[in-house]
Amino acid sequence: MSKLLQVENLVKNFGGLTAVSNVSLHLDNNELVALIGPNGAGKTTLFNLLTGVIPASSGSIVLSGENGTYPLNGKRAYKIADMGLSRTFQNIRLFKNLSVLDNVLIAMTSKFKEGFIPTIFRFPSYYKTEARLVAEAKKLLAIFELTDDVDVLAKNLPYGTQRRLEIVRALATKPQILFLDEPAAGMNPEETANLTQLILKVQHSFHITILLIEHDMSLVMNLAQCIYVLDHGSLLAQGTPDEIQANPAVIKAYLGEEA
Amino acid sequence: MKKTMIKKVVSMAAIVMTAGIFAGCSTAKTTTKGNQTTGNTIKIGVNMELSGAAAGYGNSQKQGIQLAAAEINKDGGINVNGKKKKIKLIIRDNKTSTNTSASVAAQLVNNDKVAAIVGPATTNAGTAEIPNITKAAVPSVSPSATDPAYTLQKSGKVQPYVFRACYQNNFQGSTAAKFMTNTLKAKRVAVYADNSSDYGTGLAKAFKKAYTGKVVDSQFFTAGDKDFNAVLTSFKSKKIDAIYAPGYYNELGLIIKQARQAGINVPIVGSDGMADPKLAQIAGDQNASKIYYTTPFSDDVAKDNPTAVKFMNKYKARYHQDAPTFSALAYDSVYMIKTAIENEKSADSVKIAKGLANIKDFDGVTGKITMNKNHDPEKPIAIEQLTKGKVSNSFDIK
Amino acid sequence: MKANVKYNLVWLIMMVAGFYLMNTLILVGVIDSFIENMLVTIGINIILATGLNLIIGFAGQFSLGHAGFMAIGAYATAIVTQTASTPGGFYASIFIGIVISIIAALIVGVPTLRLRGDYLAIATMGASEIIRILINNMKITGGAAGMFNIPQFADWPTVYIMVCVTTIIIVNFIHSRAGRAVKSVREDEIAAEAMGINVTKWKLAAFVLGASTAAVAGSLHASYLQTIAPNDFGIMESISILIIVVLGGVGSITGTFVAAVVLGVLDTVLQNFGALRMVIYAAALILIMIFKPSGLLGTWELSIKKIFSRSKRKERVES
Amino acid sequence: METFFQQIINGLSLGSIYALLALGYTMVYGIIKLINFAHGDIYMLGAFWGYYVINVWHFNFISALLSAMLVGAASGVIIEYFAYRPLRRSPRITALITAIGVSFLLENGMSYLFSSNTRDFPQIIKQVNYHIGGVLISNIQILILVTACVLMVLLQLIIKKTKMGRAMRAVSVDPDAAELVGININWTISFTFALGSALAGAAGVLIGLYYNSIDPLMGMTPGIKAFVAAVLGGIGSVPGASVGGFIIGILETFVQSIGLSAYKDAVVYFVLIVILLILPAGIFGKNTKEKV
Repeated sequence: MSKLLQVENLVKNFGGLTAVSNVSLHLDNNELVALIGPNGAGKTTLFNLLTGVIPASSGSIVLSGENGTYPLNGKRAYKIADMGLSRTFQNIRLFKNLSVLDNVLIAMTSKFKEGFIPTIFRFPSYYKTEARLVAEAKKLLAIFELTDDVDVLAKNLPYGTQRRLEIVRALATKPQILFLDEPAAGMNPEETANLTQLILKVQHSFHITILLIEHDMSLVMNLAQCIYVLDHGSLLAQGTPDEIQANPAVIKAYLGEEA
Repeated sequence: MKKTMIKKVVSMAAIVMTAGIFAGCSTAKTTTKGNQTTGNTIKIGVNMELSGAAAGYGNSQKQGIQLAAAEINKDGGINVNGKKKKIKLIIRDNKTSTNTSASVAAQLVNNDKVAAIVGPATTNAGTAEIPNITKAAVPSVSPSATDPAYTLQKSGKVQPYVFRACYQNNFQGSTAAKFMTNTLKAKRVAVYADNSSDYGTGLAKAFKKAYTGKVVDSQFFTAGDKDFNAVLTSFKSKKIDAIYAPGYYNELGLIIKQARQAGINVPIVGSDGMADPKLAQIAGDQNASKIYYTTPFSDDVAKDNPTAVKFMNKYKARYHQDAPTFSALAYDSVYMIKTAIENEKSADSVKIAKGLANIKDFDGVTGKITMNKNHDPEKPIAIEQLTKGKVSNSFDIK
Repeated sequence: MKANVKYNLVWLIMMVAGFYLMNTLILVGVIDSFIENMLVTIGINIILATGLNLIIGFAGQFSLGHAGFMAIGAYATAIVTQTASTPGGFYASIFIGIVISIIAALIVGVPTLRLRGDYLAIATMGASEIIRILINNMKITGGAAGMFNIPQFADWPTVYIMVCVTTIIIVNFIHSRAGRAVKSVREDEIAAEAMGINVTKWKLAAFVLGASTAAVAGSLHASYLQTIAPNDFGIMESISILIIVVLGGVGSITGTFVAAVVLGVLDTVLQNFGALRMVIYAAALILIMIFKPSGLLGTWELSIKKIFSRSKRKERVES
Repeated sequence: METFFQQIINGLSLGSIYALLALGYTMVYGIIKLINFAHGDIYMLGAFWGYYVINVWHFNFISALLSAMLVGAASGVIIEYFAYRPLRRSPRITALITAIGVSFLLENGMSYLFSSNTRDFPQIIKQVNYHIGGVLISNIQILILVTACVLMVLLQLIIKKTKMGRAMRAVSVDPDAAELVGININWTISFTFALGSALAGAAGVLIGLYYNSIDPLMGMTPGIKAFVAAVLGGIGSVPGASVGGFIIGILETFVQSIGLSAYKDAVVYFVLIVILLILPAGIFGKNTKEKV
């Protein structure tokens, strides 16, 4: 069986600057992988390339599905999202002036289609679809203990809750692969611990693959089955947490500074 | 499933109800017999462009109207079947907008109960007013709506309550064409018309239809333009004998100035929109030579027309400037209404309309006017020539 | 679902009641043709402004070209009813106006909607001016003279019903999956795209829907007023629609209604002030904006559902 | 060939007028991101001021020009203080509507107070035409062209080299941060308005002199054109405004010279849209990509 997501020789140049150079990686079904590296290593850029926010300069990204493989290069972000790659953002990008429920419902837009005429003239089928949609969204929100906040505007939520909502929103697109960009940023140790549990729960109950960027090493080492280390745009190392912790190059480039 | 049924029944019911409303909807069309005049004043409404694009022209007309009304009132008013009644002007601004013109007309005829309306200045605002005044059977005299079809219904029949005091475009345009062929002997002309209103384009069309020489080039400008050098430069290289430039004095003044400065010294012929002392002021007196325009209001007419002389003197005394054509036309509009009232011996709106349609040999500032069956005034036309900014000659065109 | 029927029924009753109220007032003579004229103008402005509010307030795309689409509808009706002078012809002309304006909106929208903010505003303004200038120079449209003697098929009931219909369409669009997608585009294009929203498509959807309602308004304008000219559809017309939207509150359809009524009444009352009318209007505009920067109603919406649920909650609290 | 060069001159002189107005737009937009709709009307005020001081107080050209700049600056500052400052924290579209309101107020207020008639501007400088190789150019055209270029360079110097210029740039990038480092935002914005509006005042006198006709609505059409020019050049950029002005001037002249005068504005808008599609932030504008 081929890998779920296969990335080969991915390159991104911004003018003269090479932000990502020749990165190859792969994700397996139901795997939890971490991407680490110092600030400016190109981690978020890599995320942006994988989710189609910015186009790659060269290289290939291939998704394997039940009926064969689909190249993702050059596809618009919404198409990639439709194919099952969803994400959160480093600097939270919720729909701030919309309610928590709407935030989740929006992510379900492409999954629940309803014609223009039935929508405009409020055919019974419209109410049915809408009711199903809301039920599903509320179910998801319940899992993340956001039921009480359904009608709250996203911008009025506390910071940690906003991060949680972003994960819910990403899950609402029914992804195969979930990209989490620093989910624990700005959280205290207790919140981080809760988040760790939550991520594990998500992975298991939704059977999805997760790739996460994180600076909190306790979280990374606890969760990840495999770690990629990025430095100056290129891959420095890959392996299990134990291997990475023992890798001299990584220690030098990254962990070494802390030691 | 059952709920769907309910829903369906409800929406069906709604449709039936709505249909019922329309069936039963009889918005009683009140058929008025026009506005009667009671009391000691005759209300005359003014639906005029006092702000917006045509405000300059509208305000000139307002001055003419106010002068006429003041004059009539000073003489005791209009003689309605032996009883003198004063004029009460109700002046409203239509913002040079069709929409507002319709609203102003509705207010004037329904709320102010005017017996007649003077205005609007532009054809577009004028046509917008027609449905409302026709419904109320109140006549309106526009001093300067020039579109040939303005006074006509779609079928070609005349609009019963729509009149004007000015020439329609075809008459003026063809006169200019005759003049350029016969008097100026111009064989090659360029046309430069204002295409932001019907006035310039309508005249250009009429001119081109009637002109027998060669129209070398035909270009357009927009009201508010200030720079005409590009088109004038291209005219310059085309060996033209004259330019026909129908438009208003604001732009024409600048066109004359820029043409003369660019070394184009051919005659420039225009229309009554140019007949304003401001034309020469804007162009500069030294530039305003070999300028011709069709006008009802020429010095020649004025000489043997005491009405015009009186008007010009009074206008100057009141507003400290020479009277422009627009003011003269508006002034005549008021007097046409007065004449109609006096002839019909009634200041009721329907009677006024009848009187206006029957105006014959009315002594106006802009000539002896007889209303034809299309409610277009038939009056002599003349062409004035400017030399160094002053009227130096005038030609009668038959 | 029963609840939904109830809400819809309340709205329906309100609309029908409004109709009867107007009809009665006209029969009694309280509303004369002057006030009717004002009400029709307000109605047409409501159609225009709700459409623009959809584009600006909900999709977050700053369009300044609404008058161009209005012109398309107006001229479609004027030209078609000239030959087909029947009510059927009038409704066909509305349809034709909608189709042409949709095509025009696609031609304008596909390339320009990728522009942002003021750049989009100026591009749409330019597009609308191009439409106007083309109309001004075409033979079939009567050129600068415009068209008059247009047969009148749009009386006030037509306008009233069209206001209801277009408002229902736009409000239902906003309160649906489509509306959420459109709002997400306004909030954050990148996040929306990452959540599977085809940003281009939804921007365009809002733009096209707004343009087609503008065409309907144009048709009504032409048929009610019986005269149109290219100058009716210039930049200033687009701006006056924008003023209604902003004054009512960007993102509030209720606000648009209120602002259209307030401005319509203000404008009509100011008719009595002669040359001062525009001065007072301008001063009023500045003052309202300074003291109510987010518009008269902000983003508040009248919602039967909320009123019902609030009164229910109250009952529960009381019992 | 002569015709061609004459058309170039025509285009440049028309362009210099647009550029002169566009400079003011771009300055104000650059600092508070507001389309100052009333800019064209300040230009009108400048022209009327020139008209009155020359006719009534017999000012000479230079003093009329300088006083018109002062009047322009003062009215710009006053408008900013009363109409825009209270809205600085409000949505930008609100301020835009206020700007439109101010524009209406100035146009109609002037019409109301001084009538909407067109007036002839006193010809204080006698127009002299120079024939250079068959091409005609007048001293006033040269004056406007030179003024536009000098002002552009001067503005660029003020923005790049002076302390005030630095403050202006800082406020335009991030007003809050600018305030933290001790820049007086209100003062800086007032200064920008004064500068931009002084330019409009000067343009009023120069253009009044050149065309010899002024009226209360004179600011409307060139105002919109100048704004288009500023957008075309990349709004917020000083050289962009000038280049945009010249492009539109030359384009309009070109379109008219090939006989498409009826479509001149349509072509201008069409080119504007095309350029924006290629360069979404205008010719000199920086297309700032959002950081994800």
